[in-house]
Amino acid sequence: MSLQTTLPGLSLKNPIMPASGCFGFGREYSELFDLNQLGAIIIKAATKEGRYGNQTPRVAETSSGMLNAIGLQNPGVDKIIDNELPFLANYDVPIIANVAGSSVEEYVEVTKAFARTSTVKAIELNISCPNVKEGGIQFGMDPELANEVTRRVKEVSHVPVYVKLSPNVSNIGAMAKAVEAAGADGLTMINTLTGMQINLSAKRPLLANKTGGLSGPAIKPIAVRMIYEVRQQVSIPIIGMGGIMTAEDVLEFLLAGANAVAIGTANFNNPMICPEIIKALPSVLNKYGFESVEDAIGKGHENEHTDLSRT
Amino acid sequence: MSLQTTLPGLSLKNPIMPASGCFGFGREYSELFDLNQLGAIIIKAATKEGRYGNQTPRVAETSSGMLNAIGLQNPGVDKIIDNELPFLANYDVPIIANVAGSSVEEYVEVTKAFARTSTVKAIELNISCPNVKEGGIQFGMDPELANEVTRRVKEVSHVPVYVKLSPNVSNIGAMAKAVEAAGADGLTMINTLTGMQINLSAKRPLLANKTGGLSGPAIKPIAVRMIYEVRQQVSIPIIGMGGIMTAEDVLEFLLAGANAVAIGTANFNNPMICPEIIKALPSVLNKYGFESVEDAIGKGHENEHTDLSRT
Amino acid sequence: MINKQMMTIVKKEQIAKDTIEMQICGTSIVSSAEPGQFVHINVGDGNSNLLRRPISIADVNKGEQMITIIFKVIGSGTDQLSRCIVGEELDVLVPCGKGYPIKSLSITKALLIGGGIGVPPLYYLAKQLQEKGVEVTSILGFQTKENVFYQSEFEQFGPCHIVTDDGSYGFKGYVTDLLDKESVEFDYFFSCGPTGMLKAVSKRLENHKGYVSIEQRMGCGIGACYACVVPTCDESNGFKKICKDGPVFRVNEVVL
Amino acid sequence: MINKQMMTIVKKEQIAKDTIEMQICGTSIVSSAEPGQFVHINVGDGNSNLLRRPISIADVNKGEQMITIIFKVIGSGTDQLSRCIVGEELDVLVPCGKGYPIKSLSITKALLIGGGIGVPPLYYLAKQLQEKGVEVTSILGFQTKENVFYQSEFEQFGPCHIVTDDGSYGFKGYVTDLLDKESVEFDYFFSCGPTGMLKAVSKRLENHKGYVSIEQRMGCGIGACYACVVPTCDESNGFKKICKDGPVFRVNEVVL
Ligand SMILES: Cc1cc2nc3c(=O)[nH]c(=O)nc-3n(C[C@H](O)[C@H](O)[C@H](O)COP(=O)(O)OP(=O)(O)OC[C@H]3O[C@@H](n4cnc5c(N)ncnc54)[C@H](O)[C@@H]3O)c2cc1C
Ligand SMILES: Cc1cc2nc3c(=O)[nH]c(=O)nc-3n(C[C@H](O)[C@H](O)[C@H](O)COP(=O)(O)OP(=O)(O)OC[C@H]3O[C@@H](n4cnc5c(N)ncnc54)[C@H](O)[C@@H]3O)c2cc1C
Ligand SMILES: Cc1cc2nc3c(=O)[nH]c(=O)nc-3n(C[C@H](O)[C@H](O)[C@H](O)COP(=O)(O)O)c2cc1C
Ligand SMILES: Cc1cc2nc3c(=O)[nH]c(=O)nc-3n(C[C@H](O)[C@H](O)[C@H](O)COP(=O)(O)O)c2cc1C
Ligand code: FES
Ligand code: FES
Repeated sequence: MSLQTTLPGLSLKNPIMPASGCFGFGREYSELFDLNQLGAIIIKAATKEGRYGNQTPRVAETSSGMLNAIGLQNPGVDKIIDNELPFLANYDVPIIANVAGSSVEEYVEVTKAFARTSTVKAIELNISCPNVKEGGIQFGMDPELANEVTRRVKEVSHVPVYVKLSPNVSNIGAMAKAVEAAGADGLTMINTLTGMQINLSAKRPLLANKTGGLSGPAIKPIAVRMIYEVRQQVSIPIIGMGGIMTAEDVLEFLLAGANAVAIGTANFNNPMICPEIIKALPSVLNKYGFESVEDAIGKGHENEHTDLSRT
Repeated sequence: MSLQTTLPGLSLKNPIMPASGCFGFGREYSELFDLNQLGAIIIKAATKEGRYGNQTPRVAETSSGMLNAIGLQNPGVDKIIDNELPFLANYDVPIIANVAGSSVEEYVEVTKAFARTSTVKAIELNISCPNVKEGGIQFGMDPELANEVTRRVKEVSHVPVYVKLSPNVSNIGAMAKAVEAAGADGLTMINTLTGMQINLSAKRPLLANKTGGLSGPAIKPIAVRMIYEVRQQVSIPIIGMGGIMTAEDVLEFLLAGANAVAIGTANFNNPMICPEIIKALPSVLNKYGFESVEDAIGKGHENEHTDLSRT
Repeated sequence: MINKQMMTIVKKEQIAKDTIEMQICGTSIVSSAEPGQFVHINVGDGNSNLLRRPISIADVNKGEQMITIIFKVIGSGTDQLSRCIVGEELDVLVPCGKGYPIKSLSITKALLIGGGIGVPPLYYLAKQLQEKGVEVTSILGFQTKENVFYQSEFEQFGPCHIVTDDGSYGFKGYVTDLLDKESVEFDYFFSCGPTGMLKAVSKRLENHKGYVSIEQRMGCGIGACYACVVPTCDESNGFKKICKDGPVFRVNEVVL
Repeated sequence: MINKQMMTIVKKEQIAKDTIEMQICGTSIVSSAEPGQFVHINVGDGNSNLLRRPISIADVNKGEQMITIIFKVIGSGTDQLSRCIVGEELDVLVPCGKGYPIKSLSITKALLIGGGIGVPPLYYLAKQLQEKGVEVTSILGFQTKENVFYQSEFEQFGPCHIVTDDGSYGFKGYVTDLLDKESVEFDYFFSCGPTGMLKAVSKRLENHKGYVSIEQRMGCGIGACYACVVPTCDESNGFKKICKDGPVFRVNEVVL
C-alpha cells in the first residue's frame, strides 16, 4: 500500500506530519520515537526576534478540545536556524517552517532567513495566530492583506509557500482564493478557533490572555467542512488539520480534499500518535477500498446521496 | 436565592429556556415534566409557508457535539398560531417565537402574524440558520443586511425583538453593533457553526444536506468568547447558548455577560435537563458566592488575572 | 407515555458475532411496552456519544418489569454499551414510538420477515401474536452463519426459515428469494430490517397487508427535533416522525 | 529518558478526604524515577479529558517497578482516575521532569515543607534522604483535619509537624507560622505545595538554600508546547519549562 504523496517542495513518505506548535522542534518527541517515520515536520512558529509569549496559564481543557494562548513564544528565527535546524537535519524528513510576524516586513525577513538554509523545504505562512495582540491574525481575516503578505513572501522565498488559514472568518473560500491568486503553492488549514473558558472561582477568564485558540476533536467537523468547501474553489493542494486523532480521521480529511494532514493536539494526548496513525493507515485505506493515499484524495466529493441504510 | 431576571418583554422566573429547534413546540417535553418550571420557551423556527426541510439523514454525532441540517422544517406561521400556541398558552411561561425567512418581506410577514397573538412575548429573529439554501444566514453574515432586516421587523413588531447571531463570522462585535443600531431589544447567541462529517463507507458527506450546524459542548468555548466579546461592545441584553449541559455552564455564560441562557442539544442527551439545571442553579450560584442570578451577570469581566494556584 | 428512568442491567450475553443480548430492569411503566417500540439509551458521559441510541425492545417480562434488548456493535455507542456490566444502570427513555398495532388487527396467520438487527423486535411480536392465537411463520435473514441468532426462539412459534447472504447457514440469498421459493400463507406480514430489504419485501408483497419498521438517525427520539422524518406516500406532502409516529408504519404509508 | 507505558493498578486506597493513594506497576524504566519527578497520565477516552494529568511520584518500589501516587479529586480528570479499579491499566508517561537534585548536594539536615497535594513527592524525597543518612524534619500543612495524610509515614524519618489552616488538627495556621514558633536546624529546605505557600516559604527562608516544586497547567508535559513556562529570576529574560526543566527549581531560580 503506497502512502506516498507529493506536494510542492515536499516528497512525503506518508501524509502524516505534526502540526506547528504541537511538536516544538522535534527534540522531545525524538526521545520517544524515530522521527524518520514522519511524512514531514512543521516546526513551531518563528518570528524575527525571540518572543516570550503570554502569561500563564496558557492552556485550558474543554469538551473534546483545548484552548491555548502560547502567544508565539519562540527564540527568534536566527536561534532556530542555529540551534534547532542542525538537529532536524539529521533526519530524512522534510521540514516545514512556520513563519509568523506582526508586519509584512517581519514575515518577509523571517522567510528570507529560512531561505538561507537547506533544511527547510517549505514555508507555512502563519497569518492565523489568534493569540497575539498585534500581527498575525488580521492578515488572516482580510483577503486583501492575506494576498499582499503572501505575494511579498513569495517574492523572497526559494521554497514553496503554504498559507495557513484561520477558521475565524465569514468566508473561508474567499481567503483561499485570495492567497491562491497571490501565488501561494498550497494551503494549510485550519488554525484554531478563538474561544474562552471562564474560571468560576476566579470569576475571570481562565487563560491569562483571556482568549485562546480552540483545537482538538471538537473542531474537526468545522475543519472538514472548510477543507471540503475550499477544495471546490481552489486548485492548490491542502494540508488539512483540526482534531485528527485516528487513521479514520485522516481518511475523512483526504476524502474532504486534503492532500496530506497535520496532527496537533492529539500529540499531547498521546505522544506516539503520529507513528501509530502511520502504522494504522494502510489497513484503514484498505478497509474502505482505497489502493493508496493519492487514490483517496478528494473522493468525498463524487458520490451522490444514498440513504443511511444502504451505505 | 432569587433566580428571577427581567429582559425586555420577558419577566423570567429563572434564566433557563429551551433553545429554538430543540424543543419543538413543547408538547413532547410536557409529557416528561411540567413546563411551568421553565423561564421561557423559544419555539421552533417559523416561516411564512410550511417547509418540508432537508432530506435525511439530518443529524450526525461528533466529538462532544452534533451536526444538524433540519432545514427549517415547520408547518408555517399560521398553523403554528392555530395549532401550537393555544397549547402553550395553557402554561404560565413566556413564549419566544423564532422567525425565519428567505427575504426581508418574509421576516416581516411572519413577525406580523405573531404580533396578532398574545401568547408570543418576544421575537427571536433567526438570521443565522446555516441549513437552508437561500435566506437566513446571509442576513447574519453581513452587518448591513442584518441591520436592515432588524429595522424592518422592529417596525411591525409589537413585542421586543431579539436577533440571533451566527458564529460563522469574522467579526461578531460588528454584527452585534449593527443590529443594536437597528433597534434590536436583545441578542441571542450563538447559533450553530457550519460543519461536516464524511461517511467513509459512502464516500460522501453523511448529512444529505452535506453541511450541518455544529452544536453541543464542543462549541461552548466559542460561545463564551463571543458573548464576552459582544458584552463589551453593546448594551442590550444577551440570551446565551451553545453547549450548556450543567448549572456550572450556566454560571459561566452569566459571568461572560449573558442575561439568561438557552439550552439546545443537551435536551437530546437528557430531556429533563432544563428542570434539572433550574433545580441545581441556586446551590451552584451559592457555591461561587452569588446571591442571585442578576448578581452574577457580567461578573467575569471585572477581575484581574491571578495565578492558577492562588485561585 | 414515555418515561426516563435508570434501568439496571441484570443479564448480558453474547449471542452471535458482535451481537449482545441484554436484560434491563426498571419500574412499572416498562410493562406497557408494545412490540415494535424502542428504548432510547444514553450510552455516553455527555462528551462522547452525546446522542442517545435507539434500540428495539426484543422482549418484555411484565412481572419483573424487565426488557430484553439485542444489539450489534457497529460503532462507538454500541461498543460503549457492550462494555457495560451486569449491575450497572442505564439511563433509558422507555417506551418510545409506536409499535405493531396488533391489538386492533384481526389476524389468523402472520408472516414475520426480519433482517439482521431488525430481527429483535419481531421476537416480542411473535410472542404476542402467539398469545392471540395467531399462526406465525418467520423468515430471518443474516449476512453469514456467525451472525445468526434466535433461531430456536422463533421456532417455538412456528416454522422459521433462516436465510444467509452467503449461504453459510440455511437458505442462500435474500429473504425475498426465499419468498419466491416457499409458499407461505398469511393475512398480514410484519417486517423489520435494513431499508433495502424493506423495499424489496414491500415490492414483493405489494398485494398484501403488512407493517414495516424503519430506521433513521435520531436526535431527541421523542418527536421534538424533526431529525427523523420520512415523507408520507399519500401525496398530501406530509411527513411522519419515525421516533414518534413510527418506527412501525403500514406498508406504503411512508416512502422507504 | 521518558517512556510511554501501560501501568497496571495494583492497589488503590482512600487515605484522606477526597485523597487517593494508588500503586501502579510497570516496566524497568520506572526504577530510574527520582523524587520530585512526576507521571503524566491519560485519564480520558480521547473525548473527555483530552489532556494528560500530571501527578507527582510519591514513592518508588524499584524491585517491583512500582510507583505510588497520591492525588486529590478536584475535577473531572482526577475524578475519572479515582474511578479506575485495581487491575485496570493506565497509559502513563514516566518519569517526567527533573526532581530534587539530592545526589549532587551535600546535606546533613533537611527541612521538608509540604502543603496539601504537595506533600506526596516529599515522601519519596524523605526516604531517599534518609538512605543518604540525612536528618529529616517535616512540616506538612493541610486545610483541615480530614485532609491530613501520611503523618506516621513521615514520622519514620524524623520530627513531623502537622499544621492545619483551621487548627482542627496539629498546629493552627500556615506552615510559615510554625517556622516562626519552632526553631528547626537544616542546611537545605525542600518544599512543594500551592504557589502561595511556596512564595511565603521562600520569603521566610530567604537566607537559606532550598528547592521548590511548582505547578502549572500543562499541554504536552514533555517540553514541546511551551504551555508551562515560568520566567527565570536572573534578568536574562529567560524562562524555564516546568514540565521539563522543573517542576523542581532552586529557590529564587524562577519567578513564583
Ligand atoms: C427504531 C430503531 C430501532 C433499532 N433497534 C435496534 C436493535 O434492536 N438492535 C440494534 O443492534 N440496532 C438497532 N437499531 C440501530 C441502532 O440504533 C444503531 O446501530 C446504533 O445507533 C449505532 O450506534 P453506534 O454508536 O454504535 O454507531 P455510530 O455509527 O458510531 O453512531 C453514530 C450516530 O449515528 C447513529 N446511527 C448509526 N447507525 C444507525 C442506524 N442504523 N439507525 C439509527 N441511527 C444510527 C447513532 O445512533 C449515532 O447517533 C435501531 C435503530 C432504530 C432507529
Ligand atoms: C508537576 C505536578 C505535580 C502534581 N502532583 C500532584 C500530586 O501528586 N497529587 C495531586 O493530587 N495533584 C498533583 N498535581 C495537581 C494535579 O495535576 C491537578 O490536581 C489535576 O491535573 C487536576 O485535574 P482535574 O481534571 O481533576 O481538574 P480540572 O480542573 O477539571 O482540570 C482541568 C485542566 O486543568 C489542569 N489543572 C487543574 N489544576 C491543576 C494544577 N493544580 N496543576 C496543574 N494542572 C492543573 C488539569 O490537568 C486539566 O488539564 C500536580 C501538578 C503538577 C503540575
Ligand atoms: C499548544 C498549541 C500551539 C500551537 N502553536 C501554533 C503555532 O505556533 N503556529 C501555528 O501555525 N499553529 C499553531 N497551533 C495550531 C495547530 O498547528 C493546529 O493548526 C491546530 O491546533 C488544529 O489542529 P489540532 O486540532 O490537531 O490541534 C498550535 C496549537 C496548539 C494546540
Ligand atoms: C436539531 C437542532 C435544530 C435547531 N433548530 C433551530 C431553529 O429552528 N432555529 C434557530 O434559531 N436555531 C436552531 N438551532 C440552534 C439552537 O437553537 C442553538 O442555537 C444551538 O444548537 C446552540 O446551542 P446548543 O449547543 O445548546 O444546542 C437548532 C439546533 C439543533 C441542534
Ligand atoms: S428524533 Fe427528534 S423528532 Fe424524531
Ligand atoms: S507542558 Fe508542554 S512544554 Fe511543558
